[in-house]
Amino acid sequence: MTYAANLLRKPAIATLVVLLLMYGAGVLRYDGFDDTQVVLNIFIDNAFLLVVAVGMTFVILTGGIDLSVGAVVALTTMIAASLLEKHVNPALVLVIVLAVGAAIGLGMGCIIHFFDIQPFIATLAGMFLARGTCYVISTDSIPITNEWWNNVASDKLRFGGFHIGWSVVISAVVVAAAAYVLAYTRLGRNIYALGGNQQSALLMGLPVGRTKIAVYTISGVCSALGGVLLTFYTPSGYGLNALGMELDAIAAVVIGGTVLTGGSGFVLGTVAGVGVLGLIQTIITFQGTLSSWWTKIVIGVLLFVFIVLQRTVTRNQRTRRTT
Amino acid sequence: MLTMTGITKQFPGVMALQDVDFRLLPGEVHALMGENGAGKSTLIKVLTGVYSNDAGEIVLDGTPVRFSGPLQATQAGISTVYQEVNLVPNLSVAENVFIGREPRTFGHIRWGEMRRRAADLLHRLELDLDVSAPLSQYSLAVQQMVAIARAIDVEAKVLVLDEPTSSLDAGEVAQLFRVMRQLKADGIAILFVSHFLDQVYEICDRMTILRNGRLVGEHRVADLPQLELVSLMIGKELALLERLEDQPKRTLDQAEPVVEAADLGRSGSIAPFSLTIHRGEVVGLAGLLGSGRTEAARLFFGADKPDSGTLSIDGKPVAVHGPRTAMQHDIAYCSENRRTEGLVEELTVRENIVLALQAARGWSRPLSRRRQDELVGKYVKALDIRPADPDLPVRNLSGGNQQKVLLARWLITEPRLLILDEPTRGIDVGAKAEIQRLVTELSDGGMAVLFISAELEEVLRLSHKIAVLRDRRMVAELPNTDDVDFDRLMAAIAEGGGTA
Amino acid sequence: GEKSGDAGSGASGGAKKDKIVMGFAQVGAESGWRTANTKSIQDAAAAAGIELKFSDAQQKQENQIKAIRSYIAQKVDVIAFSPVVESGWDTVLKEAKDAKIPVILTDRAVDSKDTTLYKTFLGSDFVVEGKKAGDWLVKEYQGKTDPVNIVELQGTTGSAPANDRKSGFADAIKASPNLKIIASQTGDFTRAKGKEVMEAFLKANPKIDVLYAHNDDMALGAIEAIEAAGKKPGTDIKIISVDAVKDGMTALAAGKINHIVECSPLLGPQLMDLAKKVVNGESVQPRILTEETEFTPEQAKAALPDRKY
Amino acid sequence: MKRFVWPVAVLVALLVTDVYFSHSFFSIELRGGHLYGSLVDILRAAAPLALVALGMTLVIATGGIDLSVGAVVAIAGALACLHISGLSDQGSVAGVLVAVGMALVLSLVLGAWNGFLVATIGIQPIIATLILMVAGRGLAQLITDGQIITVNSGPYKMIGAGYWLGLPLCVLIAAAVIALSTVLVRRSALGMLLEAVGGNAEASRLAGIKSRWLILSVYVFAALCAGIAGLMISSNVSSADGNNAGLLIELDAILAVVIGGTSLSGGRFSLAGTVLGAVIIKTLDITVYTVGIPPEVTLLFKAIVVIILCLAQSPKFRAAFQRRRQRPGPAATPADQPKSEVAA
Ligand SMILES: Nc1ncnc2c1ncn2[C@@H]1O[C@H](COP(=O)(O)OP(=O)(O)OP(=O)(O)O)[C@@H](O)[C@H]1O
Ligand SMILES: Nc1ncnc2c1ncn2[C@@H]1O[C@H](COP(=O)(O)OP(=O)(O)OP(=O)(O)O)[C@@H](O)[C@H]1O
Ligand SMILES: [Mg+2]
Ligand SMILES: [Mg+2]
Repeated sequence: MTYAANLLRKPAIATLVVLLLMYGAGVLRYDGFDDTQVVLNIFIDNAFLLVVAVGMTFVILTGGIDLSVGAVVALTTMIAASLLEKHVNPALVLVIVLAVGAAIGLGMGCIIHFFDIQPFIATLAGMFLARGTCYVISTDSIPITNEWWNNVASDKLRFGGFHIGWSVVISAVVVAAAAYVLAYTRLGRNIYALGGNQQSALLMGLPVGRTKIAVYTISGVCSALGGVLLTFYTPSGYGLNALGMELDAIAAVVIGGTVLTGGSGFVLGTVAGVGVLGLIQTIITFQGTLSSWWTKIVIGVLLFVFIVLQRTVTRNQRTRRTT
Repeated sequence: MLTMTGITKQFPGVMALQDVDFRLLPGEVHALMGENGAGKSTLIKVLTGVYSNDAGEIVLDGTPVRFSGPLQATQAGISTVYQEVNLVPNLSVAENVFIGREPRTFGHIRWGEMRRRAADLLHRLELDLDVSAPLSQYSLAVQQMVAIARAIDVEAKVLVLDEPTSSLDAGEVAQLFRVMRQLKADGIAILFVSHFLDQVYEICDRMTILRNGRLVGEHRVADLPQLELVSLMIGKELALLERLEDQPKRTLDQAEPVVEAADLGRSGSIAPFSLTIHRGEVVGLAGLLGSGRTEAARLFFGADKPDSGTLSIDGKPVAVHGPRTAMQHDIAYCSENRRTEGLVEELTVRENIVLALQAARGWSRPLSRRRQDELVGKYVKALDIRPADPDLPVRNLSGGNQQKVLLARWLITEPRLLILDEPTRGIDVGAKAEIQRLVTELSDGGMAVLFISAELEEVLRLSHKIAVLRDRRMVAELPNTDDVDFDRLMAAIAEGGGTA
Repeated sequence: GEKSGDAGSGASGGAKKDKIVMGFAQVGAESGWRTANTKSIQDAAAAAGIELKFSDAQQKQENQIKAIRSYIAQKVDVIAFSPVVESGWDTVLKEAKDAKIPVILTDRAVDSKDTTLYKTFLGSDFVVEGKKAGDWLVKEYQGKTDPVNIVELQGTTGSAPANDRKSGFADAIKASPNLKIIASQTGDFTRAKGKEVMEAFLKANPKIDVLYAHNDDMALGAIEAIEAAGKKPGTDIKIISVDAVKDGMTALAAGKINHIVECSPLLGPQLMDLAKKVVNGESVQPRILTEETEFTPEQAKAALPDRKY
Repeated sequence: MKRFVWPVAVLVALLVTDVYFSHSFFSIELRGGHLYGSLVDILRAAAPLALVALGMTLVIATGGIDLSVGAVVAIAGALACLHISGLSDQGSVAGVLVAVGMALVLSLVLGAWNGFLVATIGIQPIIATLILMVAGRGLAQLITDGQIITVNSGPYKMIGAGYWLGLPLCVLIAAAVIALSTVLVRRSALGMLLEAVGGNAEASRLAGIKSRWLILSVYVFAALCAGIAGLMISSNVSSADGNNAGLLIELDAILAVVIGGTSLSGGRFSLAGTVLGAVIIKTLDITVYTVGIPPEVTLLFKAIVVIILCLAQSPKFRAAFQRRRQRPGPAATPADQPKSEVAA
């Protein structure tokens, strides 16, 4: 299949290869690193980031950027917690927060498209707005005590001595859906076209405006869903939650081989990118004795090693003339 | 079928269209003629809603329409190939053909069918491509064909082609015309823009002529002799063109070599070849689409790194590490793809023209404003770049004028070897004659020129020597003597063997 | 039932290993206070012969939870941590409880309803700190009825110390109608922000009598702003702050700050004592306050020489 | 200057708000031998941001971005303060000059590192600089040992908090750097070459521009600017805070660049616009304090101002707005000039 052959040449795969190398290094270096649960934990611990990063992938593929995701995650936890505190039906809460996420994304998408505002600035305003709304709701953290919610959160799906939570399942579904949408639907192809060259996409008669608005809406929904998963992980709402998560998400997407100017990249790469960030964190935890600033330095160094390895792998596989 | 009346469109500082009327009848091929910057592309963009008109009315099939963009225009049955190749390079060829109307079941794209249909469609245009490879891997000409394929596949009432043939060779053009005739027979109206008069006379039924944004006239092609058309287009008689037509073959006295390629090659792009270019010599490269002419030219300039052979300049082998080394040896390369490899669209005409010279001088030795004005002014005038305002962003210029800007960039560096890859692409008759005259003049003055053009006549007219490429391999080198003519050259290209 | 179970596991752990292993999940290194806190814990662990596994969460609750999970997996004897946030700990604390690993909270509380999830909470009470600051002010202006204009420099918006020090202070001065907070703004616990905000306060409010800063750093920044405005900190504008870091104490001794409520980061020794007790199954108080006090300029002069951080 | 009409209008609106809430907002007096007043505060606060944004502008012009400036700010301040705090005589001018020199040299090295990753290895700028953004903070804390290093040095304090001839020195330094770089960039061919690289990298390469060196040097320059800003910020409070100094300044700097009319996709840039953007951002901060907006709603307020600002700058928005006001007839639709946001 030529499609698969093409796929193998992508940086996303390179990231995956490097990820495996790094994992191997971890197994050699640390006791207990080879436990399958360690790998599962990476996905358990980063399910929310993965979902947010998948949304970000859509945006970045069009050549845009969404800085509001972290704030939307926080707002979601805040709204969910405060509504659950008032004994609103959890299902309804779920619908409400997803709708709020969608609305914020939609709003930003409209501003970006209709008024030709740079995505950076529009989504920065969105970030301020969402974060600000959190504080208006409350500056304190609100615990989530709803039984159904917490049951879903702590339910463990066990198989063969290992376990995962519902968040992992949800994030896996999101990844699969996103990969499908990007590869097999018109929206997905329009997104790539838009990232390839917006003006051409316009002249080819593609629905540029609709696509743009759609990606920000998708990102908003993903952020809200990520927020829900975060409340599964830390059952509370807090305005300072997910500070700087936008950067983690962008980093995951870009490490996964998606080009920031748009038009090229895969959801699979994003999964690998989140894996890289998660693995770095896991290595740090296993190392276990790093002081605070050495933690940061080591994260930086590991990031550097990853990127350079990935670069080397892709360079060897690069095709001839790309103009 | 389609009427446009009183169309007026003003850009800041330019009246691009003024009270233009236009009629398109069903089943006709209608040419839109005019010099560079006359307003042809603008009229098309007004029609398809890319630009909104300041005044005037568009009626399609009896109902007034006003499109908000190409999407609506396409839906209303107007399929368009815009002047610059407007495709997305990161997607595959198949997607570029079908995006927006992919074969689907319940929203699920059927990739297999899409690839198959794309391959079939391209086959109709005699193009055999790997349709799942990204478009960016193909040369501009191929991309142009893909754009055409995309447009003709639509169930359209009106097909608009803005300079589709500018980078195609004779065979491809013939192929395109066959398809156009077939569409015409199906009752589709075609709006065709080209600067090649022969093509217009071959395929078109009627024509509308624009000059400086105004309507000059509407004629049946059969009623209007070529020369009369040209004088209508430029507003005066054109003597120069005729003079060039019957220029005798050019000969060159033995001169010292400037650049010598010995077994120069790059795997995957062009097989090793040898070619010597002498002082004052014009070497033409001939070949079909994708035969490797551009590839060869890029190796001379160092745009791509050769992986075999040597390049000698003035008899001394040099390692060309990139464009800069080539430029240090006074080699200039005017790329065929002005949009992605040539111009910086955001910058002004002035900045685009001085860019290469400035880069060669280094950032710390800026050209004085006076010197800039002098150089830019000279070439704006010499090449008749319009509008003649050097401080306009280059993206606001018409396609042909952009091409002239790119040419000017390299002319002011006064190179010893000038590589011109399709320099006359999208340029009107007058300007084309001007450029051909310029090349002759420069080579008489001692400049060596490597000349690539899809127009064989042009290559024949200008070159002292012609190298023929085929399947990315240099197959022949012919001195352009009196016995070399169009047919002989075609034969060389087709059969791959030099008879010389 | 709980107690005996825990005691059993603790005893068996103690029997097998000669050294207690403690996992400590720190918030981060966001301030000098926090660094001193970390250092105190590391030093005290070494002194008490406890093996310390330390992790820095970079201010992220997720990371702290990850660290705690990893400590559970590594089967440490006791887990201690300073929660980034109050809420959202129930799940992971239950996991620790199921693994029979005792948990000690330091510095900040968690808001779990189920108090059996942790053994004890060692730390300051931010509300009390705010109250102490307010009480001092009320005493200072006792008997005076002239309006007193107070400006407040808050900590990071939404953080627990900021919320609590604000409310404690407001409670304390509620009864005195002449004490009035005329402006309150966040200075993010930093000197630079404290200075910037104070500069603006000074221009917008012609008469400022008192500055209440949620930490010393902001007060130190504000002092620079006050001096640049040609006023004398401590005299023209009275300054109260919280923390008692060394630089703050120096300013207090120099009379530039009038009063500091201590919030000590030196929890290490107390924590190690508690850890030993908890591991050995001894019962401990559910809430243990850090040993801390308040300082006047004179006391500051006296205490300054052996101030470590 | 027509393109600055809207940012200036927003700036004026903010200042008018300030005057409404604090009548003496515009008053500038001579106090203790130097200028004193809110407007002076704005300029002083804007000086380091303007510097950082200045460097950022050039980076963005080449189509890049630099997230590490905040970390560089912290590192520069930390190293300088560490050196000064170790001096036997903290007031010695020579010692302070050495400290400043060390800090700036280190900044240059860090900038070169970024530039190397982007230009030579070819890593996407956002990730390349993310590495230093994360590790650099750790480095700064390593230098300060996680503590706040307080210095008591008259000469050092001059940089960020001092006055010269009654004028704030940091503003003078920033103005000098800005003026110098404007001259350097606009009087030489540098500006045009940078715009060419950012506008169309491949075309620039084929035109013979040494884009690798240009890109490397803009990152070096950005780090140098951040270094100077770091010295100002730490000198202003006579202390170095490895964790908090310059925190999130990269966001403000990028915002200033965008407000100033430079597109994030590279190409055309405006240094004057960037400076204006930095002043607007700081005015916004000071307005928040002056008006007494509660911290909980500060972000909402900022969001509204940013939205107004970018809508006002959008030609499409203005067109739609004017059309509604004037006549409902057919006016220029915003479909004109399809502009590509994406650098090809
Ligand atoms: N977006 C724009 N902004 C400003 N002026 C423009 C713009 N597009 C075109 N123009 C101007 O409008 C005039 C007509 O240009 P147009 O592209 O229609 O010419 P054309 O007839 O297609 O020429 P060519 O044969 O060179 O393609 C030119 O003077 C051009 O500079
Ligand atoms: N008909 C074709 N089938 C498959 N690949 C093609 C075809 N035509 C061109 N290509 C591809 O395009 C690439 C570019 O070719 P190149 O630019 O050297 O062509 P050229 O001779 O300059 O022709 P032109 O400029 O007319 O397109 C070739 O390497 C080849 O891979
Ligand atoms: Mg045209
Ligand atoms: Mg070619």
